[in-house]
Amino acid sequence: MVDVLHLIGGVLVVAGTLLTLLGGVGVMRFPDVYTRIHAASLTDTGGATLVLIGLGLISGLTLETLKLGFVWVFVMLTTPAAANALANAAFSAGHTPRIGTFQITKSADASQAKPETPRTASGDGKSGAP
Amino acid sequence: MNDIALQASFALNVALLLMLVIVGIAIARSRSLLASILLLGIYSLVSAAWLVVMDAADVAFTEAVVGAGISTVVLLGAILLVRAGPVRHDWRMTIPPALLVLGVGGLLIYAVTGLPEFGDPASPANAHVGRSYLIETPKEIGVPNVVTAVLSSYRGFDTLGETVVVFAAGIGVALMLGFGPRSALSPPPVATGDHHVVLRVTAKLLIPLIMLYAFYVQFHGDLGAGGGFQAGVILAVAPILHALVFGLRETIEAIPVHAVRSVAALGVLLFAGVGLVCILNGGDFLDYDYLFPPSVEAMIPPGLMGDPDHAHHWGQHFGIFFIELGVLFTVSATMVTIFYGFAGRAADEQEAAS
Amino acid sequence: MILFEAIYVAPPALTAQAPILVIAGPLIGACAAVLSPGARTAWMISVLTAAFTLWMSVAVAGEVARAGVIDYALGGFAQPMGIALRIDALGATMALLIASVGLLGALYSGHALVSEVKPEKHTLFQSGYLLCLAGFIGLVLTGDAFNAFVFLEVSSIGTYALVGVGEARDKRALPAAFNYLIFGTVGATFYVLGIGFLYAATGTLNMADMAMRLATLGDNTAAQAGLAFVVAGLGIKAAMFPLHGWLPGAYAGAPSLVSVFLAATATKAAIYLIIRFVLDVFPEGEFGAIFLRWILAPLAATAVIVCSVQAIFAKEVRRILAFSSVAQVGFIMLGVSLATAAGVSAGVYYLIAHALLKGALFMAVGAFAVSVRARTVDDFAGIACEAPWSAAAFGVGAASLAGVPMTMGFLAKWTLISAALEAGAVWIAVTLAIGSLLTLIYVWRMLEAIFFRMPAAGAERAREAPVGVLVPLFILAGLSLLFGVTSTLPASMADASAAALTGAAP
Amino acid sequence: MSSGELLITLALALPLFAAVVIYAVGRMPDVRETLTLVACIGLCIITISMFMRVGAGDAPEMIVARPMAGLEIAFRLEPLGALFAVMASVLWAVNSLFSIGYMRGAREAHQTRFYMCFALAMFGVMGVAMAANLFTLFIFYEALTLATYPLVTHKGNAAARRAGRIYLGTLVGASVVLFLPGIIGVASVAGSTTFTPGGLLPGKTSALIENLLLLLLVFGAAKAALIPLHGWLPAAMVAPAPVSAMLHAVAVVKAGVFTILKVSAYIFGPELITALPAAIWILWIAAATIVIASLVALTKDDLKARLAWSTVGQLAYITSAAMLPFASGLVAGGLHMIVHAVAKITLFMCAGAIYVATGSAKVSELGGAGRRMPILFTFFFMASLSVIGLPPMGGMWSKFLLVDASFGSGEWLTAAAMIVSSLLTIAYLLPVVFNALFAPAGVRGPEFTRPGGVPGAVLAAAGITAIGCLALFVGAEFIADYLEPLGAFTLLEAAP
Amino acid sequence: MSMAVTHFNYIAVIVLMMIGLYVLFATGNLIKRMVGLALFQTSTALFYISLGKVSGGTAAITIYADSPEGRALAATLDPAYVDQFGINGVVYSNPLPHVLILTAIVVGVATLSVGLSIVVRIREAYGTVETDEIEAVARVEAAQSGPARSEAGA
Repeated sequence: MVDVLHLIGGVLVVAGTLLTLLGGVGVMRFPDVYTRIHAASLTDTGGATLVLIGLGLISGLTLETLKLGFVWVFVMLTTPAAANALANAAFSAGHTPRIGTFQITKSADASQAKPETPRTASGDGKSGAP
Repeated sequence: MNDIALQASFALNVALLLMLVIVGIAIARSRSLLASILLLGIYSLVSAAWLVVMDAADVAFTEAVVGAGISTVVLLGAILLVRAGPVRHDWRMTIPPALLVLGVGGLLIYAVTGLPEFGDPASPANAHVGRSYLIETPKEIGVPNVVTAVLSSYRGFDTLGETVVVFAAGIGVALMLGFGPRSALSPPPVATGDHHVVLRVTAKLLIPLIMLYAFYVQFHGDLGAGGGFQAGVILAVAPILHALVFGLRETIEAIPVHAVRSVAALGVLLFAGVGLVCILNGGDFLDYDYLFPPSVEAMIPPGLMGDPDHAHHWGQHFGIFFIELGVLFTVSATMVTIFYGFAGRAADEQEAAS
Repeated sequence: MILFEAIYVAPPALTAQAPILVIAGPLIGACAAVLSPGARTAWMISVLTAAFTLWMSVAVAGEVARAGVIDYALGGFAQPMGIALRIDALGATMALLIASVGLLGALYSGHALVSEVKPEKHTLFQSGYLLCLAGFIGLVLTGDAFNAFVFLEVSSIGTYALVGVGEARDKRALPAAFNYLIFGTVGATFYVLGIGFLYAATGTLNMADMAMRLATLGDNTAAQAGLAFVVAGLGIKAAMFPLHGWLPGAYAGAPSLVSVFLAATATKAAIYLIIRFVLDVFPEGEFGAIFLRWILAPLAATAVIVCSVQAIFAKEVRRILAFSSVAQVGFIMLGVSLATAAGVSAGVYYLIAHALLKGALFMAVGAFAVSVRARTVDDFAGIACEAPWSAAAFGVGAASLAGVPMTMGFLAKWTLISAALEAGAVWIAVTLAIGSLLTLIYVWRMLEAIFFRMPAAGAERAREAPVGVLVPLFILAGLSLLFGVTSTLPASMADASAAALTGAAP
Repeated sequence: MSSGELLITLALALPLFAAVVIYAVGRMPDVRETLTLVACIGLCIITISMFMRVGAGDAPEMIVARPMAGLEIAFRLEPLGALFAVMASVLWAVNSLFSIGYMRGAREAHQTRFYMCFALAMFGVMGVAMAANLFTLFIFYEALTLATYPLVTHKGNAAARRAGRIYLGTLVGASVVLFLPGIIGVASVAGSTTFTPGGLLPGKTSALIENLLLLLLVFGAAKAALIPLHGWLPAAMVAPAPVSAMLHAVAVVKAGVFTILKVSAYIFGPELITALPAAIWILWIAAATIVIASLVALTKDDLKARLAWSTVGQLAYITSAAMLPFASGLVAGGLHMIVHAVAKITLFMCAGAIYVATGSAKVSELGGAGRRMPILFTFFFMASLSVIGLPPMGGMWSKFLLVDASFGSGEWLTAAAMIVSSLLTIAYLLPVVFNALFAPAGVRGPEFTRPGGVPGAVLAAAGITAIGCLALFVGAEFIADYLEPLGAFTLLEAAP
Repeated sequence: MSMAVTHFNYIAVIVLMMIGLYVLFATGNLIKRMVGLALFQTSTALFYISLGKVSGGTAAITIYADSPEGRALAATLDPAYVDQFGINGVVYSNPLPHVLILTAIVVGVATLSVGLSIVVRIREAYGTVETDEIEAVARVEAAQSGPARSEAGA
C-alpha cells in the first residue's frame, strides 16, 4: 500500500518537474512578453501543484503534508499575482502583444529594472516594441 | 555500509556543485549587471539546495532567505539607482587578476592536499569539538536543534557580535543614504484604469501571512531549522512589500524611520541585557543557567515536556528565547532601514530623472 | 604594570566581570547613542561610555598584572566548547591603548565633528564610533579565532561607513571607503578561510587549544596554508606592505576623528592578531622561522624603505602621514620578525609609541581643519603663527615620529635597533637606520612649512582650535613626551607582553 | 641638592631662562641686550667656578632621568668639559658684545629671535660640555643643531633656506645614520654609554665591531667637518658674522671635535684607539682634510669663506690629535681647541667688522683698507699669527705639541700634513693683512658705507680676543697642566 | 580513491572561490565587484560546510534512534559505523561549521548593503560607477582646485 502511494507520488513529482521544465522552454520559445509570462506562470502553478501532491502522497498523513499544503497556498497566491504584476508592468512600459515573429535580444538595460518587478528587464526589455 | 544511498547523495552533491560552477562562470562572463545579479540569486538558491544535501538545513534556510532574497533586492535597488550601462570589458585588465587568482588557487590546492577525506567522520573537524556539541547539547541545553543550541548558547557571544554587525550595517547604510530629501516611492505609473487591484488584494492577503510565517520560523527555531536571523529577514519582507505596493510614504508613515532604528538598537540591548542579567544573578556573561535567580529556579516544575532535568534547561530555553527575540528585532529593523535607505534614494533619483 | 594596582580601586565583583564589561560597555553605549534624542546627548553618551571602557580596561590590566592570564568563559562553558576571552599582558596592553585613544577621540569629537559631519548624522556617527571601539577591543581580548573574525567585522563595517562620511569635506572619501571595504572584506574572508584550514587541521577554534594541537600535529600543509591565509588576510587589515593600497586614501579622506582612531588602533589591532597567531598559536618550528625570516621580515623592510620614500614625495599632509603609517607598520613587523623576547618587546613598544604619536598628528591636522581647509604641505605654510598651540602639538608628534631624543619615538627606535643588533640581524638595524633618516626627511618637510615659512599671500587665515579639541590633543602629545622621559610604564607593559608571548623575559 | 649639582643646574638653567626672558622683553632692544650681557657674565661666573672645582680635583655629578635601563640623562664634570664650558661661555660674552655692535650696525631683522636662539645654543653647548654619557651628549648635540638652524637661515631668503637645508641635512643625517647607531652599538655592547676613564669598550667586543663603532662615532660627529662631511660649514657662512664667529668657529664645530676627543678618551680609551686600524684611516683622512682645506682656502676671495675653510683644516688637527692619544695628544688637542677658538673668533669678528664698515669683505678689495682701520687689522694680524702657530701667540704651543705628538707616535704623514698646512696658512692669511696695511701709496681701499666706520663695541670685542691670543702664549702651560689628567692618565695607562 | 574524488568538494569550492576573486578584481564596475565579493564569500561558506559533512550523517537535529526516521536513517548505514560514530544510534553531521557559516552569511549581507550604499553615493558624487572614470574625474578636479587655503574656506 505504502509502496503504491510512493510510486504514484514519485510519478506526480516527475510529472510536475517536467511540466515546469516545459514552462522554461516556453519562456525561451514564445515570441513576446505576454505569452512568455503566460507560459511561465501557468506551468509554475501547475507543476508546483503536481510536485506538492506527489510529495504529500509520499510523506503520508504527517505534519509535513500540512506544511506542503501551506506551501501550495502560498504558490497559488504569489505566482498569479506576480504574473499579473509583470503583465501590468510590461503593458505600462508600452509593450504591444505580437504573435508569430520570433526574436530574442540579449539586450539588458539596467534602467528598466524595478525592484518590485525585476523580470521586466530580465533579458527581453523592449524586444516587443516596434 | 549501504553504498547506494551514499553514492546517490554524493552524485547529487557533485551535480549541484557543477551547476554552481556553471552559474559562477556565467556570472563572470555576463556583461549585463542585471543578468549577473539575477545569476547571483540563482547561485544562492542552488547553493541552498546543495546545503540541504550537506545536512545544513539552517544554513540552507539562511542562504535562501538572505543570499537569494534580501541580497538580490538590495542589489536590484542599487542598480536601479546607479543606472549603470553594460559592464565594459577590457582584456588587459584581466591578466593581473588572473595571475593573482591562479596564485591563490595554487596555494589553496596545496592546502587541500593536507585535508582529510570529504565526509570522513573521524577527521579532526568532526571528531573534536563538533562531536562533543552533539553529545553535550541534550544534557546541557536540552534543545533538539543542536545548531540553534550552539548558535545561541555555546557560541552565543558570536551571535551577539553577529547581531551587532547587522546593526552596524544598518547604521552604515543610514549614514550613507538615510539622510537628505526623501519622497514617496509612487506606485508604478498607470496607463488606463487601475491595473493594481490584484496586487493590492494579494498584498493585503500576503502581508499577515508573511508575518505569521516569520513568527513560526522564529519560535520553531529550537525545534527545527530556523531562528532569529531567518525570521527577521522574513518579517522585514512585510513592510517592504507594503512599500512596493502602496508606496513608501505610506509605509514610512506607518513605521517611522526613527522607530525602526530604535527597534534595531533595542534588539541589541535586549541581547546584551540578557547577558547582563546573567551577570547580576552571579553567572558569567550570557550564562543562561543564571538567567533566573535560584528562588525562581526552585518554583519550576521538574520533568515537563518529557525532559527529565527540565528545571535545569529552563534558563537555557528562556535565554535562547530572549536573545533570538533580540536578533529578530535587530535583523528585521535593520533590513527595513536598509530598504528605506535605498528606496528613499530611489524616489529622489526618479524625481531627478523626470 | 605595578602602577595599575596603585591607581586602580574597584569593587572586586566589577573586576571579575571587567573583561566582558570592557566589550559590552561600548556595545550598549552604541545602542544608547542611536536612541538618544540629539547630537549633544549622543556625544555625552559616547564620552561616558569611553570613560567607562577605559576604567574597565585599566581594571583588566591591573588584574592581568596581578594574575598573569585571565580566562573568562562566556556562557560559563568550558573551553574549547564555549567562547572564552583569554587576556594576557599583550591583550591587556592593547585594550588599554585602544580604550585610552577611544576616550580621547570621544572627547575630541565634541568640537571636531561639527565642522566635518552634518549635525543630523552625529547620533549615528557616535554610535558607529562606539561600535568600532567595541570591535577593536573585542578583537584583542577574545581567545577564539572565529570570534576574532566577528569582532573584526564589527569594527570594519562601522569603519567603512565612518570613512565614507568624510565625503562632506572631501568627496574622494567615497572611493576610498569603497576601496577600504573591498580590501577589508577580502582580508576578512582570507582570514576566515585560513581559520577554516586551521579548524580542519585541529578541529577547534579556541586559540589555546589550537596551539596545543598544532604543536603535536607536525607539518601539515593545511595548517601552514591556514597560517599563510590568516596572515595575508590580517596583513591587508594591518596595511602590511604589498597589501596597503587601501590605507592612504582612507586615512586622507576620513573625518579627522576617524583618521585619529584608525591610525592609532585599527592597524594595531590587526598587527596584534598577526603577532598572536605567528608567535603564540603557531608552534615554534622550522616553518614558523622560515615564515618570519624569509617572508615577513623582507616585506617589512621593503615597506620601511618604499613607503617612506612615497611619503617623501606625497603632496598632502594626511597622505604623508598615511604612507608613514605603512612604513611604521614595517618598523613594528621588523621588530616582531626577530622573534626574540627583546625584538617582540621592542615591536610592542614601538606599536604603543606610534599609536600615540600618529593619533596626536592626525588630531592636530584635524585641529587645523576646524578653522581652515588645508590639504597640501604648502597649505600648511606658516600655520604655526595662526594656530600656535595646535602647531606645537603637531611638532611634538612629528618629533616623536622622527625619533628626536626625549620623545617616546626615540626610545622606540632605540629599543628596536638595539634589539636587532642583539639578535645579530645587522641588516635589519641598517634598514631601521635608513628608514629613520627617510622619516626625518618627510617630517622635516612638514615642520619646515609649518614653522619656518610664511603663509601664502591671500591665504585665508587659520584660527586656533577650541579648547575642547586642544585638551585631548595635548594629552596625546604630552604622553609622547612623558614616556620619552620616563618610559617605565610602556616599557614594562611591552616586556610583559613579550614575556607572555615568547616565554622569556627580555 | 649638593653645590655641584646646583652649579650644573644653574649652568643649564641660566641660558634657557635667558632665552625665555629675551623672548619676553623682545620689544625693548636695550633691555634685551643688557639682559643678554648679564646672562653671559653670569654663565661665565658659573663655568669658571666649575673650572676651579674641577681643577681642585672633585667631579660634580648629577643624574636627571633614566628613561630606560642603561640609558640615563646624567652630567659629570671633567677637565676637558670644564675647559670647553669656560671657553664657550667667555667667548659667548665677548661675542654678545660684538653682536650688539654688529646687528645694530648692519640693521638686521628678527634680532630677538637671534639672541634667543643664541642663548638656546649655549644651553646645548653647556649640555654637551657636561654630559656624563654619550646619550646625554647626543641629546644636547642635536639640541645645538636645532637651535642654530634659525640662526643659519636668519636672512630667510631662498639662499639662506637652501644653506639651512644643507646644514640640517648633513648634521642631523650624519647623527641619525652614523652617530645614533654608533651609540646604540656601544650601548648594546657595553650595556651603558657612560664616559669611563680608560675607556668603556676595551675587552667588551670583537675588533671588527670596535673599528665599525669608531668610524660610526667619528664620522657621525659631523660637526667636526671631517671630509667628506664638511660641506655644511662653508654653506653656513650665509649667516650673519656673529653666528659664524661664535658658532661656526667656536660652539658648534668645537662641540664636534670635543665629542671626538671624549669618545677617544672615555669610550675607546687610548690603548684601544692606538690598537685600531680605523684610527689610522681616520688619521689619513684628517691629514688629507688638513691639506685640502688649506688649499681650498687659498682660492677663496670672500674672507668669511676663506676663514671657514681654514676652520675645516684646523678642526682636522684636533681630530687627528684625538686619534693620537699617547704622547699627550689629547692634551694637545684640548689646547688647540681653545687656542684656535680664540684666534678664529677674532678673525671672524674682524671680518664682520669690515663688513659692517664697508658693506663687503672681499680679500681682493681690501688693499689699503688697513689705512682706514689700522687697529682692526692689527688684531687680525695677531689672530693670524696664532692660527699659523708662530710666537708670541698661543697657537705656537698647540701646534708644537700636536706635531710632537704625531712624531712621537710615528705618524709622519700627519706631522708632514700639519707642517705643510702651517705654511699654506701663512699663504692664505698673511697676504690679507699685508695688502691691507702696507699697500702701495695709491691704493685707498674701500670706502666706509657706515658713518664712523667700525662700531666701538665690535672693535672692543675683537681687541679682547686678540689680547686673548697673546695671553694664551703665556697661559698655555697652565691649560696644559690643567688638562694633564687626561694626558698623565693616558701615559700612566700606557706604562704596563 | 584518488584525491580528485575524495577531495572533489574542496577542489570545486576552490574553483568557485577563484571565480569570485576573478570577478572581483577583473572589472572596474563597482557593482560587479560587489557581486564578485558576494560570490567569493558564499564560496568560502561552502568550504566550511564541506568540512562539516559526515558521510551518512543527517542534519544536527536530535532524533531518537527508535523513531521512524531514526530507523530509516539507520537502515542506510551498517551498525558498526553507527556504533562508532553515531550518538545514541544516529549519525549527525558536524553542526559547528553550520553555526559559523550562519554568522558568515549574515556578515556577508551586511557588507554587501554597506558597500552598495557607498556605491550609490559614489554615483551621485561622480556620475559614474566605473573605477577609471572616477579616477579621471578626481584627477580633473584635483587639477582645477588650486591650493585649498586660497579658496573660500571649508
